[in-house]
Amino acid sequence: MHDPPNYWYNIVPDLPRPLPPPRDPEDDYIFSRIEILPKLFPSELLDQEFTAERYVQIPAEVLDSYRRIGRPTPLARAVRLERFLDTPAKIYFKREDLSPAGSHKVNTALAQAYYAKKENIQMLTTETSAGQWGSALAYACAMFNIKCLVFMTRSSYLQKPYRKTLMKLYGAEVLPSPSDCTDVGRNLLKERPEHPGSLGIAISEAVETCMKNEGVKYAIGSVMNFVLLHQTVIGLETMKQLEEIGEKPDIMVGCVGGGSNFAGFIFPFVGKRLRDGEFKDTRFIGVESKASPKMTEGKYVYEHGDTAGYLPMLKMYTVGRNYVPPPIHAAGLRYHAVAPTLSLLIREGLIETAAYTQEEVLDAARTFARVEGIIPAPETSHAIKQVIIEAQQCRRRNLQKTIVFCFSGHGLLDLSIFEEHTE
Amino acid sequence: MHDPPNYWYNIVPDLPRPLPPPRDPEDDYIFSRIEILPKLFPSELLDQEFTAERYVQIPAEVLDSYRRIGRPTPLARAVRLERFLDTPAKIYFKREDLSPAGSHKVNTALAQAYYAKKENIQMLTTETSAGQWGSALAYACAMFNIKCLVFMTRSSYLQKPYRKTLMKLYGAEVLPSPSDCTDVGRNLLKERPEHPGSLGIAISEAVETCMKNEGVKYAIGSVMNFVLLHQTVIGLETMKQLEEIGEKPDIMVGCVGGGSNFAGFIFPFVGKRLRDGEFKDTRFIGVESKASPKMTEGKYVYEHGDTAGYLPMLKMYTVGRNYVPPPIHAAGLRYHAVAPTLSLLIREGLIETAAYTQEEVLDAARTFARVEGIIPAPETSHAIKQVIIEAQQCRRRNLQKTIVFCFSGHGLLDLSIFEEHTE
Amino acid sequence: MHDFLPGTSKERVLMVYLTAGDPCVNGNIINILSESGVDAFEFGIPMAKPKYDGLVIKASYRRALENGATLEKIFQFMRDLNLDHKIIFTYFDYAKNIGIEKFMSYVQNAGAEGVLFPDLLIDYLDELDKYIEICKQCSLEPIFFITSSFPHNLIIKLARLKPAFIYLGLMASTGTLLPITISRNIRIIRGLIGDTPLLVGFAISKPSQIMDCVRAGADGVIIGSAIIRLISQEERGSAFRENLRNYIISLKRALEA
Amino acid sequence: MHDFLPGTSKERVLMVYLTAGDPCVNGNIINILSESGVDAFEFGIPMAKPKYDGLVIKASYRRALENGATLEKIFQFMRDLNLDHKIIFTYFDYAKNIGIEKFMSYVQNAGAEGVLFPDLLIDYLDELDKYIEICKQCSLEPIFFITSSFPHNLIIKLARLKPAFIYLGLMASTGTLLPITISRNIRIIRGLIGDTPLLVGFAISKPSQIMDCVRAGADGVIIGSAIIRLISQEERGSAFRENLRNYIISLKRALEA
Ligand SMILES: Cc1ncc(COP(=O)(O)O)c(C=O)c1O
Ligand SMILES: Cc1ncc(COP(=O)(O)O)c(C=O)c1O
Repeated sequence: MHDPPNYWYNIVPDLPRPLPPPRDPEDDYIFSRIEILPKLFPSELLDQEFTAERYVQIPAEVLDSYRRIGRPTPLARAVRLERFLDTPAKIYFKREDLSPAGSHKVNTALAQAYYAKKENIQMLTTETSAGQWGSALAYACAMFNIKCLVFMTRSSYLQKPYRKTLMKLYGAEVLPSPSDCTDVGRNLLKERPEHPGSLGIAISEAVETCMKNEGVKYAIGSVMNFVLLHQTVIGLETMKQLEEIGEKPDIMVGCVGGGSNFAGFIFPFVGKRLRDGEFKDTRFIGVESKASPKMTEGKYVYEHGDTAGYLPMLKMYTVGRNYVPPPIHAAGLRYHAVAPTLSLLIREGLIETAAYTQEEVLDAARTFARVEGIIPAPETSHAIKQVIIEAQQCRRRNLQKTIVFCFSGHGLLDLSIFEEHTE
Repeated sequence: MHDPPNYWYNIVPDLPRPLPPPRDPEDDYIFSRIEILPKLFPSELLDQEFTAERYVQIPAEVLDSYRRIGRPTPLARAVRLERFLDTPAKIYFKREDLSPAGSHKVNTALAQAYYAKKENIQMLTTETSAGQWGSALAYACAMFNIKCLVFMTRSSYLQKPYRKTLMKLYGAEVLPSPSDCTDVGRNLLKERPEHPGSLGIAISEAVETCMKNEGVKYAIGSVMNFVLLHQTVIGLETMKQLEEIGEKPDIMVGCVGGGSNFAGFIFPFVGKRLRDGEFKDTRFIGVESKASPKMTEGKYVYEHGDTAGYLPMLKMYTVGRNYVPPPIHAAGLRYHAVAPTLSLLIREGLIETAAYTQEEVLDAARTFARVEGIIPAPETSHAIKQVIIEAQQCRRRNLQKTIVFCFSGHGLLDLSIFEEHTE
Repeated sequence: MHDFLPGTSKERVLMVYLTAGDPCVNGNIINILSESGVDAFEFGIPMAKPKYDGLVIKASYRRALENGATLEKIFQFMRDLNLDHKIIFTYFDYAKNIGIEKFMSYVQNAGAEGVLFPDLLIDYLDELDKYIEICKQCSLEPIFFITSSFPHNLIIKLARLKPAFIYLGLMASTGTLLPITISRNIRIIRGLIGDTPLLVGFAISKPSQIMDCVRAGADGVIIGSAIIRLISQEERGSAFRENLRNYIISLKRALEA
Repeated sequence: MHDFLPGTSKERVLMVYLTAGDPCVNGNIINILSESGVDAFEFGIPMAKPKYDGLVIKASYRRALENGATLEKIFQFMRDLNLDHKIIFTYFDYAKNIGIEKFMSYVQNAGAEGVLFPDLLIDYLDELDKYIEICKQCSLEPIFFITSSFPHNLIIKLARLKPAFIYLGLMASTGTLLPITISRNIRIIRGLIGDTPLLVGFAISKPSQIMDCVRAGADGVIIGSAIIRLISQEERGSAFRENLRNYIISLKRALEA
């Protein structure tokens, strides 16, 4: 495979039942989150959010930028892990860690920056905690020459200086949140000058900045249909790469924060299954953190897409946006809900779910690093944990399954988490 | 290009004059560094050090491990940098940063670990300061299932915890040097329990460990012929990749510590020039740090290959092994001398040299990061500085040159250097 | 409804949505609309917690409720209207509370031709057969509400059920214009449903939008919030009536262009 | 030297290196060696700072110097030896200090057939022509020292100059065995030089090594440190002489196998 696909795949037209639309809170007669969407997002993204098209063309400029980050990314085989686990299973992994910003997040960041640029938007703003999303967006904005403003929770800003430095290197402005650049921020700082911040506050600051400034839009790292759409480049490539080596996946695994990497990875396969029964024996397994167990313990209800409540409500598996997960290394999995399409498929029984604790996951990460030599992001390590379990199962039952997982990002800027535990 | 080459290229038979052999100090009648080489290095490496062969076959297992780290690595074009500099020049860069350990060093580390394993050696040991070499070796040892012991200067051990963590994740034992595991270390610690260490001390500890323990050998990250030999995989791939896109390099640039990445990058081209006049107008430019200006200000004399003086003397451009360069971020360029073959070619006028200060280089790094979105290692940034200068020259003279440089490693674990300066 | 939407013919429909019980809505207004070219009316039943409605219609609901609207009064009002074509719009949730059969018989009694449940297929897909069954029992025409996010297979299946028409909600909620390429979505849906009548609505207010919709394959449009915004103005003199008339004429003209 | 190394013939040469002036080296020893089968001798000139010599030969130099060796005494000693074939080994550096022409005439006077400068081509490549010129003037045979790290082009060129032989230093310094695949290196060099006589040396001590060298294409070997190690033993009785004799015979046998 030499070139990335030239379209993204939209699963919505292939879902087994209609996707519940976004909603405003029924009892809010004053403020409509749906109405402000055009203030927040570039038009073409909103168009993609609601398109009836099954295949959405990838603009040439985005395709170029995909090539620049190394797309198609390699589909590698973890032969050494197979041997280590002494399993008859074959294990493949799709390497989303090789992009400059280090994770799959850049697949949507580039698209969002491109459309923003095309619509003459001067600046994109967003929130970040651990920094994967912030760095991806900062990178993408640098590539499309638009400004980037990242509100980073003050606690991360102080504890994760490298991510901040990376974003700044990419030319982004990075503000510790709460900041004194928004009303929300100023008010909180008045009460408590060293306020540690929260993702909700950071989102509020980003949204306020959009609302008050013409030419500033908000960028989002997961959950929205268009984000998942962009991420399908992962699965489309994987499908082609598996075909090329004559493999059929028996088990596909990914970690789930908002669900974008997992969905992007499996949707092209799920879509084929829904359309023409191919991959009907393939198991799709989404893995979350026990710290935010929305899929395994959450409810399937309408909830705001963001913790701050500025976005419309979507029907999702959620632990509730006010749930405060314990601090875990895999900050990207602390998200309170799962993207609507993925939620619907879970509800319909097409997707399996699993949840693990931080300790279980770190062990898996350590094994993978040692055996395969690649350091997984803490989020990615959740997928690895599941893969190891499945491979061990295959050993016990002597099954020669083909397991494929999404290696969503590297952990080179999260090495400290191993440090605390390595000694 | 789908597969890495299956041989390495040895430039020695093509040099314009005989390579001065390694030597012992003339006045040392007691201890021969040449005699202890077999105690230090696996046999096949020493054989490669002195082979008359032009092409050395890459063993299948090493080739496999090369594939696993993503070889052939991409040859990318820095279109955005070209545009930013408004230059008619075309700029290509060979991406050695994409390997798990983050630099070209892994090309030789894998070969050294493979031969060690083949000869039933139980453990490889080495020294590291900034940690690029240590991580590459730790990775390689993990891949070939042999033990790895890294003596890391105590100052780096304390200041660069991430590199240490990475090595440990790969299963290496990492000791702050001076350590209490060697006589050298114990004696120094007795005098000064918090001794910050030095590369020389770390080497001494590693060598002592080899000398005292059957089954332990020493691994080296640059300078030796066999190291440069392994690195030619870079240049061989580059040559093929340039051919595939119909490009001829006018200028080839690399940074120079001991010279291994630069040599590995250019030798296949220089060799063709020496053999049949191809690439006779190509300029080859090695870039060093002004902090250790061996090529631009050093002498071409016999000097020990290591700062500790345990290795034989080689004829090299050197600032003297006792020269203490000021601390710079590009620790990999603090090395006191340039590999013998490269030195000879510099002496013969086939290779140009340049030296820059840390400040100049950091600016170039910042530009590259911002414009291309990839964070260069501080070492690599030296090459970038030169590339920018050449491209600017092309703009002034309106020359459509093809500039190709070796992107030897990423700076994701060195981000702190930008931090100090970004604010 | 088949009489004016025979599928094959190119006659096009201008439907207006109004909230029954909203004090802004009265016979006078309905007459103006009818006379100016409105082909059919869709009456919404006011409720406290509407799922997919925008702020304009929400306000209209609130006015209706504050005005003391009850289901009985609403159906009475509709029965009294002398209109060729009218349908009811409400949530299946709501009808279920009353009892679907009971609710549908009210609809029938009010002389409406059908009832559109926007949430039927989204939240109660399993009750589709029941809905069709009851429609048949009550001599009501099935009508289906879909969005651009509906599965294509389901849309094809709905068309096979020969509804009076399919109502495509163009936006995420009523009256809320989003930058969605409606012509593309209509074209795709049209490709799935053959010549099943297709009416489209949500946030249509301008003649140019109507032209886009028709060009893309819609057989008609439904205007809601735009009309409600107009008729809920304080000033309701002759200038107002003239404006309203001209507005409808301009829409109608766009529809038939 | 051409008489016993005519290139085409398969006669093979066993040459021994000895340091002139080393008290361990005397007529007695040389007789034993000659009688046991040594075909030719290479005499090193002791110096304080030898560039490419290993510890055994360094020690031998030191013994010679401590024993009061001077250039004059050394050349006298060599002149006195009744040997068919002998050459001188020393550094070009050293000869330059004396004056190349002068040094070469000493060599000629000592009855040696040639002089091997191991550093000539490495450190004084530009003086190659001069060396050949002076050899001619002094009726000495040119001999070239090369290593496996020599440029192939240069090696080809050297062969074209028809030297008495080419001396390939197999290791990085004399007497220091490294794990180098000598057969491969010899084979490559042989491929470059056609039938130019090729002698190989440095750290050869065992018959099996000699067999490898010969099989790979060497016309002869030079044994240095191994002999010096033997003759520098304290014990020099009849057992010693017998050992030495047997050792040489075993080498010779390997050479001719
Ligand atoms: C490396 C990595 N993997 C996975 C995730 C989870 O997000 P999503 O489920 O949207 O892919 C994140 C989010 O930050 C991430 O950084
Ligand atoms: C990224 C990188 N580039 C370059 C160098 C310089 O070494 P060499 O000149 O041997 O390639 C180093 C050494 O540590 C390095 O880590």
